[in-house]
Amino acid sequence: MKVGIVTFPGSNREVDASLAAQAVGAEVVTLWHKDHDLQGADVIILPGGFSYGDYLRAGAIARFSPIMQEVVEHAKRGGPVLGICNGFQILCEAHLLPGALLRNASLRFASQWVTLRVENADTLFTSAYEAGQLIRVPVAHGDGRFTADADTITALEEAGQVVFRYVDRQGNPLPAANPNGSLNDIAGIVNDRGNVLGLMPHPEDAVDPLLGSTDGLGLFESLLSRVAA
Amino acid sequence: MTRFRVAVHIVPRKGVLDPQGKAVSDALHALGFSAVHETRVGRHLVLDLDAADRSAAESSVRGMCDKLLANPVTEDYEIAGVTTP
Amino acid sequence: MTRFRVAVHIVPRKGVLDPQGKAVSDALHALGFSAVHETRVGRHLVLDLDAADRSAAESSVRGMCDKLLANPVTEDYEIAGVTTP
Amino acid sequence: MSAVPRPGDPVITPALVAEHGLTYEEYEKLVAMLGRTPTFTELGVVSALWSEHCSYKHSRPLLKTLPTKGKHVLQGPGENAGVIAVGDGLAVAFKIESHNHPSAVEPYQGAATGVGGILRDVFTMGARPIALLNSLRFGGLEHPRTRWLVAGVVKGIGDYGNCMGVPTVAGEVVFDDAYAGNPLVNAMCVGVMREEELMRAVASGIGNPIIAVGARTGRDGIHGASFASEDLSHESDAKRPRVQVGDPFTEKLLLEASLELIRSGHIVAIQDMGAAGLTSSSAEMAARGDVGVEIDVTKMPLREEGMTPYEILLSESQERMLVVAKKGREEQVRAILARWDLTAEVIGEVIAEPVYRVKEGDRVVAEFPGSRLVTDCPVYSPEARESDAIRAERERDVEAILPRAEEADAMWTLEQLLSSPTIASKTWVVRQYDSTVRASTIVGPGPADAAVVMLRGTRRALALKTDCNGRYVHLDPRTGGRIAVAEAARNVACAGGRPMAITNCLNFGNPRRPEVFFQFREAVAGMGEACEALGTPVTGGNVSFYNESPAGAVYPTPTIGMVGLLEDVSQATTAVFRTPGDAILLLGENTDELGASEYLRWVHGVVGGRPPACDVAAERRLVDTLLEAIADATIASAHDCSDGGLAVAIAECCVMDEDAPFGATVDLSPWAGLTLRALLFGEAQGRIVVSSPDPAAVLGIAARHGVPATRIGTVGEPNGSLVMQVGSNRFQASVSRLAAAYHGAIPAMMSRVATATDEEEASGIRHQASGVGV
Ligand SMILES: Nc1ncnc2c1ncn2[C@@H]1O[C@H](COP(=O)(O)OP(=O)(O)O)[C@@H](O)[C@H]1O
Ligand SMILES: [Mg+2]
Repeated sequence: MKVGIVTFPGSNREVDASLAAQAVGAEVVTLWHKDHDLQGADVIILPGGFSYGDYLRAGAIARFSPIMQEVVEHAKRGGPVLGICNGFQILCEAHLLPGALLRNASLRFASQWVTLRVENADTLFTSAYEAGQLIRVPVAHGDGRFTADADTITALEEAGQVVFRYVDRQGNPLPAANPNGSLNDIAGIVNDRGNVLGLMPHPEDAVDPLLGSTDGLGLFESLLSRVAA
Repeated sequence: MTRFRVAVHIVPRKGVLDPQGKAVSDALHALGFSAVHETRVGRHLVLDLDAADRSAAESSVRGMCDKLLANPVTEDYEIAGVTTP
Repeated sequence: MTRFRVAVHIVPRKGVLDPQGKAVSDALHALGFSAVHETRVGRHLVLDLDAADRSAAESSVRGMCDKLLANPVTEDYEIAGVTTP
Repeated sequence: MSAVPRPGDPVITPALVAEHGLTYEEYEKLVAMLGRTPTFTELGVVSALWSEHCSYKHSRPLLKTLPTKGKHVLQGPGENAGVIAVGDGLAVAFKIESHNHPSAVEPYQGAATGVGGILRDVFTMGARPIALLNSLRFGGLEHPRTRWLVAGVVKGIGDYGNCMGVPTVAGEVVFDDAYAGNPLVNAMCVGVMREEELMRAVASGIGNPIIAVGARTGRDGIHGASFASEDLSHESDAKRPRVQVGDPFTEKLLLEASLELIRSGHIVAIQDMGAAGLTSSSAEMAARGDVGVEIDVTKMPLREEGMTPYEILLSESQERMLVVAKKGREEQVRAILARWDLTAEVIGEVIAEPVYRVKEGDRVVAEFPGSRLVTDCPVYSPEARESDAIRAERERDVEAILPRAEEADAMWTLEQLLSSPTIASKTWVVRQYDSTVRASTIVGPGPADAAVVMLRGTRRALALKTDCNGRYVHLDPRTGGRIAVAEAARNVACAGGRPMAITNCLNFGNPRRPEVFFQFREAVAGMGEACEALGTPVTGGNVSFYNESPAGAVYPTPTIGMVGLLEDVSQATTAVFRTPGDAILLLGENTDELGASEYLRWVHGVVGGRPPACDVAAERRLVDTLLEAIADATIASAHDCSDGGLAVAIAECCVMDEDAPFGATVDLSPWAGLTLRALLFGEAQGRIVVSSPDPAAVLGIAARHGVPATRIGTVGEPNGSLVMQVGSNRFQASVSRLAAAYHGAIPAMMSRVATATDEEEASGIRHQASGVGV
């Protein structure tokens, strides 16, 4: 599996993403935002960071970068695209995923460990997990409050497109377990076709016991097992 | 071509939670401004640009809002004024 | 007492670096809106409050700006309008 | 050539000279150096370079007494940052700096640009920043204005570091009314490079171009350097437009571009345009290289119209660098910057003639003889005399302060202390800092005494912490200086790191006041003694004088930034109990010292008594013992006793990890002969609480080092109780009650409204309002 990690000038978790992909044995190539070439990558990762400073709206400017034209094409062909944190924000701005990510309800940046419940283990990105499994991963974002109109939320829930949900350590959705006030405690969603996933938490920072958790590995293993090429 | 100054308001859509507005109201109440009923917080952009005339300036800025400046999922915008600086 | 709606613009002071405005200008240029000369980004607040009359509403909001809403080091504010909603 | 006044320049009058912060003698010195009256531009340049902030004129002689050598020291004081070798060919650059005055006026931007500046100091050495720390001092949280400062400073630090993708991993926050009128905001950055990538800011090579890189120059922060060298007073208000605004995105581009430039071999030197901007960066690089420079200000990329040479030279616009490139490589330099959407303008060159010359087109607007501009700077050794009032505070008989009735239950007192904002959990703060980015944070801010950050590609890791107890330094500066270093070393060792070197940020009042200079002299001496004993040389730092408000000087606060090394990441250790049944041991000895404690301050409102003694040789043995025990025996947790003493340290081991609180049973009867409150809440130095499944091994190692060690108890059940037995006294509390006090205190205070103006105007400074983060 060849993973292409898009690097915008303000990306800052591209190293984390590439270490995680390498940890499961994937080949990694870095894709510069000014280029138009995906270098034959099977999977595209849009990593965390502040793509172009994100002063206007997180991800708003990144979606117009040259490489994004290629990423959109890749997604339309059914190619896997994973957007983490800022990557999720960019995917929403680029309309590859519905909804938007707004300022955290607390109005403060949220850097903390959270528990996620895997709501759908039948996706390209989650097959190594079991449905209902609880995983520990960090979040680190100021704009993570997932919002969409009521119809969209209902549709996402009914189609099983809500992939990860913030829960407490016992697995219960609780306001106190939700770091940003996202609707329905949504932490990550997949598109209707199942090939584009966006999530706010950082599974790529939970791939080594030294970092406090290896629960994030499953996501990369899932991709590897399905995309092995 | 003339230089125009276009002011735009970008505000959270009705029904979208506005924690900033709520924080401002709460703080104002705590400071004793109890007459305040509700507060909404949005962005105020002022763009200086060259255009053939007022309406060209305005429609050009509408294009920018549609494309970049506002997110239609959560925000509404309105052109608040066009002046010649 | 009447309910008034007061709009306030809070904008970066002249001469103070406005990274947000710069980012927007740069992005607009990259998108081909090359006629844009400069952009400044500020905040747009809309407050609903009860006051005896327009001028009381306005002066009350000025007090809020001085005390809480605007940062005098880096920002200027202006009352953009007082209406009855 | 000689500089001539520009049309429109103000006439040089004694009033204008005074406004520039120069004394009559300093002005005479300047005239003698030039052999004529300076131009307005020259006056501006000298006022900046001879300001305290740039020149260290009151501190240099004493700083020279500090130990700075060690075989692992690659770069000591004098550069943008210090550098030490950490093995495997890797080097670590690190430095701490203050941004106190800007943060007092505009907390968000002041703190943010403080982080920006310290990052630039580190990456201009060639190192990639891997960690940020911050050391903060505020007044009491019950003041709305303190909450406004806290909210702004914390958000400013967070937003800048988070955007840069550098994790903020450790620090400290202290609340005491001594800082009400003048908060302290010290930021530290740590970076890593290969030894051969080390870059120094030394201009060389006649004819080499001098290039301005990064953001355009505006009128921001003109006179920031001399501003930082004045007391905060009513007049500070009028100086507000000087505050700079940070742009972390541009800084991120600058970081990547600078590292690429340094590795490219196209440049010979690079320096941040920080305090006093273009003036100090160009003059310092020239002086270090003993060469001349010539600059044309009309070449400088500007953001605003009509800027004068004076303004261009003194602007403190952020996110700018000055580069000396190799002649003929201008295009390559431009190409690297263009990749990062940054511009580069050649604004001057290195010249053979030993002068510092600034031109505006063809006109010379400032010209000084060579490096004398830097080297002729005046040096002062002011009078030092201890304040009688402070001596009286120290000599106060604190035993005579009677316990309050509620103190009959020591758990009541413990709960009070756990909810003192200085001791309470700082989760509200550190959640705003991205601490996990870069996937290298083994131990972040939270339930540990120091952060641990891995050195990728090796088995090694760094342990990092800042520390200082200003109350101790206030009451006894020599002892306080020692303790600041000893505590930082203990904290680093508790995380498993061998203390290697320090950087320091010396926050003091006005050095021309004898009682302040006395504190400075003594604290520096104490710091030096501890550094000698602990084998941790000083590789750099920063002096911030004039931390005063109309209410008086802050506590003298020499913040220590300590870097420690773990040979093996697996030795990373945290502070909290992990396993029921583990033995709890105390390394070090309990004493009867109650003076200067947080207990006296928080429970009795008394700042007084003698700070605990600090035996630096014993501290060294303690550190050695702990590190050997961590390496050879099984240490489950280690936490030193600091604010709040032994009872607080034990309680923290129980409750610091909000997700996994444990009970504990301890028996302190061997010390039943001591005053109970001194035993429980006194702050005797040199003590560490450890837990271990193998107490015999730990006791054996301690015995070999001659360090007192005692088994004092056993770790209890999850969510159990803390039970403390002292002779016939038995105290008990559920950990949920203690945890609520510890974790609830700061969030409860910070949920109250924050404004820039306190109703009571206690500090006497008129500060106006600001936003609530909207
Ligand atoms: N301003 C801050 N920034 C980052 N981390 C902080 C800050 N303040 C405290 N911390 C972290 O909180 C924990 C407790 O700090 P502190 O109370 O200073 O410990 P100690 O008493 O051992 O010196 C440590 O992990 C420390 O690094
Ligand atoms: Mg400690």
